Amino acid sequence: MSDTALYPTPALGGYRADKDGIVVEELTRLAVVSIATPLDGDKALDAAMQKSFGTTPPAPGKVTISKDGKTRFLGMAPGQIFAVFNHDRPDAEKRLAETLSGSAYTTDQTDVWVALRVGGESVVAVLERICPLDLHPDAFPADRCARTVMEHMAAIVLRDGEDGFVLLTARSSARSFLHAVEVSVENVL
Amino acid sequence: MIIDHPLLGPRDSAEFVYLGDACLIERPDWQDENALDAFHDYLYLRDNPAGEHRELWFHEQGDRSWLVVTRNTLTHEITKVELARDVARALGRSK
Amino acid sequence: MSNTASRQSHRLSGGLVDRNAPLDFTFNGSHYQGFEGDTVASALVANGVKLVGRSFKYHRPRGILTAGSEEPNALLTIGRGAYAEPNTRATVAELYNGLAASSQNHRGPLGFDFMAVNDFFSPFLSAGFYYKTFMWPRAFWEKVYEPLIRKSAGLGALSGEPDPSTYDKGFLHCDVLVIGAGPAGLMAAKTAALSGARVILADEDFRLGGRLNSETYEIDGMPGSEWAQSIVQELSEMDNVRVMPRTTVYGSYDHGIYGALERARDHLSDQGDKPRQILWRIYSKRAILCAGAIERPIAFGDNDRPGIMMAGAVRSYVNRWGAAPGKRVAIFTSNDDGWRTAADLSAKGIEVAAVIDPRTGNAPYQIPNTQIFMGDAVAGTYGRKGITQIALASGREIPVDCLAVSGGWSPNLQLTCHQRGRPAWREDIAAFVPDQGIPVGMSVAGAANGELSLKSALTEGLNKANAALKDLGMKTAPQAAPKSDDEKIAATPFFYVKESKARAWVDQQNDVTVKDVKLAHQEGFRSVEHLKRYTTLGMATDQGKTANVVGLAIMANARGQSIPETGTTIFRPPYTPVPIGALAGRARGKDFRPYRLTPSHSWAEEQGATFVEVGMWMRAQYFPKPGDKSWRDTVNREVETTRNSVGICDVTTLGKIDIQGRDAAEFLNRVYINGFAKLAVGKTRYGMMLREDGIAMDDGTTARLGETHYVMTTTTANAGPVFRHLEFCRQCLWPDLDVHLISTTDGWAQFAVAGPNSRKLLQKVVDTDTDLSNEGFPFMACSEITVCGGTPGRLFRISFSGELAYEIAVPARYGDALIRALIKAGEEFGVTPYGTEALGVMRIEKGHAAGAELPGTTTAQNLGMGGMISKKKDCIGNTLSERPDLNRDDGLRLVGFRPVDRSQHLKAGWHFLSKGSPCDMAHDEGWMTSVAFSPSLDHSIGLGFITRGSDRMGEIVRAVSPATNVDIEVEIVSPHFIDPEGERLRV
Amino acid sequence: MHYSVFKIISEGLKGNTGWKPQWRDPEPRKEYDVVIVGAGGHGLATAYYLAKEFGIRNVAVLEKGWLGSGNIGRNTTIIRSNYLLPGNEPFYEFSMKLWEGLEQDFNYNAMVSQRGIINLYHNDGQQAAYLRRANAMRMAGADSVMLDRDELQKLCPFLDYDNARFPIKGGIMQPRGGTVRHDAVAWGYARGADERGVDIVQNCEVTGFQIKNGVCTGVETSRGPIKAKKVAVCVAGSSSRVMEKAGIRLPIESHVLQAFVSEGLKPTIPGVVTFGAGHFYVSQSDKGGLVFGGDLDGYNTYAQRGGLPVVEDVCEGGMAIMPMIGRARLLRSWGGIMDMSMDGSPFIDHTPVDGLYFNGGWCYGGFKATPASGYCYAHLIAKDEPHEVAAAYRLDRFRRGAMIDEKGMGAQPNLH
Repeated sequence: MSDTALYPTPALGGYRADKDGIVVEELTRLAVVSIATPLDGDKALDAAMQKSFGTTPPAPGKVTISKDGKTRFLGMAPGQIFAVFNHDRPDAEKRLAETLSGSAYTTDQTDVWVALRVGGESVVAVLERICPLDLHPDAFPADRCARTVMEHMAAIVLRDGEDGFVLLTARSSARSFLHAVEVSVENVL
Repeated sequence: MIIDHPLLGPRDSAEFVYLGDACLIERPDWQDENALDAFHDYLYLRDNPAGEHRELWFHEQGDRSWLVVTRNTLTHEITKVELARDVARALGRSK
Repeated sequence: MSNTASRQSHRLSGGLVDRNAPLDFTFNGSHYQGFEGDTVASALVANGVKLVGRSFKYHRPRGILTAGSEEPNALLTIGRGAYAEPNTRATVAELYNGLAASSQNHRGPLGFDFMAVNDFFSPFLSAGFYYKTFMWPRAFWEKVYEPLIRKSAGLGALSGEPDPSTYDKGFLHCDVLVIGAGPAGLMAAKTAALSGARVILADEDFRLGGRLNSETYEIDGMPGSEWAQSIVQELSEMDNVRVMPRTTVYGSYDHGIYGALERARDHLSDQGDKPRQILWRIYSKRAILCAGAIERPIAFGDNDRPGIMMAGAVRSYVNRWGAAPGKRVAIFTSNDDGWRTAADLSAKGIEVAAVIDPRTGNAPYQIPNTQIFMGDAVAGTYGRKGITQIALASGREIPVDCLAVSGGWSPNLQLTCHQRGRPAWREDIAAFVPDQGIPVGMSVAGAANGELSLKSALTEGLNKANAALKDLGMKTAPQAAPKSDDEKIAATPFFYVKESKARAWVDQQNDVTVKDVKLAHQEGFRSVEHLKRYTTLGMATDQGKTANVVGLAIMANARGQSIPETGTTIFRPPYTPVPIGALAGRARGKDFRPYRLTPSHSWAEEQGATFVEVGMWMRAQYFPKPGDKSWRDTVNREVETTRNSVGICDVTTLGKIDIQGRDAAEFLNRVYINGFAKLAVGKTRYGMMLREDGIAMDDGTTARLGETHYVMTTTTANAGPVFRHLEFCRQCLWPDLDVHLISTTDGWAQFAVAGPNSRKLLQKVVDTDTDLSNEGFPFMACSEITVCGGTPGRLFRISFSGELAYEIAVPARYGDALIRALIKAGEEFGVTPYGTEALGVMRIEKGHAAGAELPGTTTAQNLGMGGMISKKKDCIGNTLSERPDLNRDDGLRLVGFRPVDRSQHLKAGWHFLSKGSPCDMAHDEGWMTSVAFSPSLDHSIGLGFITRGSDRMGEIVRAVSPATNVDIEVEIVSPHFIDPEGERLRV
Repeated sequence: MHYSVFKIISEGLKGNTGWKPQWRDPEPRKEYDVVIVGAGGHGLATAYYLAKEFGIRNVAVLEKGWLGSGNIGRNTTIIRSNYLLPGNEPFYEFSMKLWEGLEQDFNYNAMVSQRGIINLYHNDGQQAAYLRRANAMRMAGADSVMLDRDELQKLCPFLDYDNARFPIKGGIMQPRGGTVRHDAVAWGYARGADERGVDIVQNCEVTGFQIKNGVCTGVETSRGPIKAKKVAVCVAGSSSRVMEKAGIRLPIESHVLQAFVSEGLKPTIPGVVTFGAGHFYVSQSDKGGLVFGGDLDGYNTYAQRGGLPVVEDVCEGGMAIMPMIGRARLLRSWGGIMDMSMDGSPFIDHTPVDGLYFNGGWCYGGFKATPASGYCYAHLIAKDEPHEVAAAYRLDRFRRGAMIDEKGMGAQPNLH
């Protein structure tokens, strides 16, 4: 057996850049776990989430937040939500599965995605170059999420405040996605 | 085009992948006496109307739902969008 | 350089140009000056330049006809070198300092075009002449005639260099999109904006206001252009309004989607490194088209000479740009509006030589010191490179240097036709107006809707905006249209002068004359579409914006029908031409599509690996080492090391689908042809998936990690389609199975560790609580493990290489660390990383099917797996796989091939023939799908499909490649070249 | 009236007053030997060959709109015979040979221009697939050449060899491929058929079929009933709609394919070039426009218009391989309705109704097939047996499992 433990490598090397008030940074500690509701298991999951997190599963496109404010639940699809929280060990799924104690099927998604946070006053102007969704605050307020496509890459958009978005995108194409965001910032500012 | 997703609201059809006639939900029984003919008609002889068409779209860049979209093939007007799973159940499909 | 306006021989006082900002530019190498606010056309007019181009067919001298985007003649190449942009309309090109423009389509200087000889042969070059000749002798078409015709094709030329500019795209959303910022558009935008709606106001011009900038109207007591500026200012300050000048809404698409092109930096002499243009996709709930109208010419003899200009354009040059198109101007108009030109010119002190109006009766305006000819027409003109004189139908000749023409105004309704809307004819204004089939959500206001007076445009802009707001359930703010003139607009249909003897142009750019239209009729090309296609009327870069109605009128006359009976032509997107670069946006060069990189990519780069595109993925192809003489050397070394000791390959790109649920086993049983119901926990099984038509779709292994938990692998290429298919099965076919799918492809860094020493290597990496012995972890076992002291992972004992082999996976963030740890652990065994080439060699040596064997037309039977299809259960594709032609005795079978002469190298793509058969399609027996040089066997080997292959072991057949002159003998052998019994896998 | 350069000169000197209509505008008669439904390219060609090659001249071609208003008037004008499968390649090569003598045959210059067609490949797998195809073409008597990168670069120096996302490694070329002036094909066939006595009746819509006891004896039209011994439907784009009137369901979906043309430019692209890693193909017309296209929009439609995503996708493909076209402008886009069949290949066959014949399912490839389709359809109608090169184009092939699937996409019409 090996004598050295494996170290994690962030997909974008912990990228952070600030250009004229637009901050783009890789969130390296974010864990993502998918929660699938068993057929006819909605009530059981509701109860388990209420008990453990003090909230209920969100409908697709909506976001709920745990009572302690530490975990966001993103409604991804009928019967599927993503739990998103800060956690930097590779056992996020195991922990969550234990918490939900058999009321859902869980799959670790942490390493499937890379999280970029884009924030700043003109963030919507930057994102409208690549994002087909209407990000006007009336149409897409804080704590709303959606899955869409930008520059040929799948992305999950989460608005975490008036001027801030977390973008989840496939880990393998993270560099291309970052490039797309960087070019948008360049082109707009 | 814009597809008004029953759960997510209006989305650009570019987020979706098209399959075709919604009668692809009605897969025949493999043990039927005329199963071969039934499967032939099911797979190859689909509705292709000039007018209202019920068709399957997959929200690939979205929530991964299969939808049944009722759309006019002459005007592209969309009059109904349903979750395919609900349609399938209503047709009696189960396990 | 401050006071050089004196050089601008035709510059007048006034106008909306900034005389404190002179701009230098060149036209055909000569230096000129204009002002900020000029277009290239207005600057040329100000400098007295009349001849700006040559026509397409006859190379006739041509000048500027219009002042807008409908311009057919003044097409210039603007910019230098790779920046040169051909066919740019001088009438909309904004002047900047240092701009270089040149004319097009002439051989020799513009003034002495050798190709103008075509004009003298025009009797033989009538419409469609080329369909009737150039047929004999047959070989001459290809070698002589066509090259000559092609040489004269086109107008401007591409630079031939990659476009150096960048482009961007974007997405906008609004409640109300207002297209056009003339009086109707400004009124509509303001009305919508005051209600709080999200409004976008887009106009192709750099100065908003539309005709208000070109006319001498007053609104609310101020000049029209000032009123426009005040509204624009007001709108610009509102949060809910986006004002977009230099933005052409070029197309109307389904469900309120509009395409728009913003020319963000074309007007700057230094474009910097920002995108020159931005292509917007606008999602609107309602749209109001306020695109104004286009003035129509009249066809008369030699009506195409430089100096003949639309009457409204003359007003634009004089009023907006302070540039005089001539010093002695005649006006030929069939409507009241044309008379305004006379009034405006007079006011600027320009001599109006005559006004000719084919209508009888009294002149609608009094123009002092001008000859008025009512009931007369211009029948001919003189002056080869610029008009010098006109001849009236009555015989009178009048010397002029400019002729202003107005045949009335055609509503600019293109966008209403983009979804196949059909306009209707309105006799009172002698024009088509929007009618049936207007895009859903669109309304039309102002001149675009046939409301040609200022007052009606303002009122309609207001009303249509209110109607749209009401439709959207939004509150409307009470307000009234401002006070304005209500000018005379009476018009009579008048399209061409019958008395003309010389050729009269209908489509100036494509050189279509009245005679051509009549000839088309004579030869039976009488529907509008036939007319267009036979004569090329309306097919030029202006799409017939000024020509179509005139052509239609002449055809209607020839048919003895009315214009609406004769038809209309449909306009298709785009409204004005859009650069291909803008439509492509950023997606070019390396940014054409994203790159997907494996977790070991950085490490592989450090090793000097060569990479290859596999779909979107970049995979290591091979890892050259110093001393390797060629890539084949490298690959041989990688194969041999793996077969003799151990090799490692990143296989992360294989699709991984996490499948969970009480019914997951049953689900797998139905999507794979072979049984999965009885797969034990901790075991992996190979599965083959069919499409419903019985053809192989994909294959891979599926591991059972728990009672209700499976992980399926797919081929790299099919990961997406397979996922979609499984979701279809889950949601549409069996909605009540408890099964859940989620892709984890990117989540796991997965490496194949293959070769006799793979177990020993892994024992150094996998934590000791996993027993890796053959008994503890046998072939096809799988397990969740920990690696390197606690990092969670997965281990599968599966083999693509045919050796004792494993695939080990860790969360992707540990992938870089794991490859380094594996290589380090393997040092003592002489481990090699291997790439896709060695992977391919080893799978061919083992006879495993891959992409080339699964082109979407092969059945399980073809692959020799027909027996795998379980007859005891339903699965996708099983029924239709039983169709007779898919089960023929002489069907294709996948087998191996080796050259009879072992020194020969095989190639995929060769075909097979029986010995003695002729080399034709009837005797074709199959083809080679994959080949490799097998270092283990020291010769070339191949896989391929051949009829009855499995019954023909040992037969010698021909492998032929007539396209590359190959015809050799090969022997049919088992596809399992190495270890056919599979003993190495199980040790 | 025979067309020639001498005729043009003599007419030019007479002020072009002597040109005659290129076809008559006849009233439909009550009965014909053969009624062809649809005066598109294939229908007109069928009538022409029936009259010329099979001696059947008592023929009417009925057209709902104006002749040539189908996809013959809205395509990207490419001709080629670079197919792979035995069911297809001999047919398209037969078509190519007919193109090569067409203009002399019908005395009309359709500007058949064999400047070559090149399909680019970007990886080893594609190269192998193209070599297989090149060999299949040779084995069917067609021409094909494999080009490596250097050879390709000599022919097409303007492609992006250095900075491409998917490197260009070579191509397969068919030198005899090229383009034809599409409208002129319809006009040439119409004129040739008309001269031989065929009635081409425009503005005459077929509204139904007269079918009794499984036998078709004529059609109902907007201009009255017309009897016929044989009725041959040839209405690609509307096949399902028309055949539904005869109670026949088809393995066809209707899809829109967009095509595009740029402003006229001085010659810059030699033949037809097709991208192998994206969806884009282009040629340059004799008038200088770049004529290009790509994928279907992908959904069932009868509306002759497409959406923005495909426009942009096609232009992305163009810029990916030839970045010099960035400043060329897209002038016009249009959409044609394609009969997309379930395996991407067409039908020329009897129907289950006696006396009723069907020709359709041409997907996006009908233009190049026009001469052979007309010839083989005429053969089938005249002799009641398929021409040997079109023998595989049967309606029952899916029942038998005898698909002709060039792309391997299965029963998914929008992917063919």
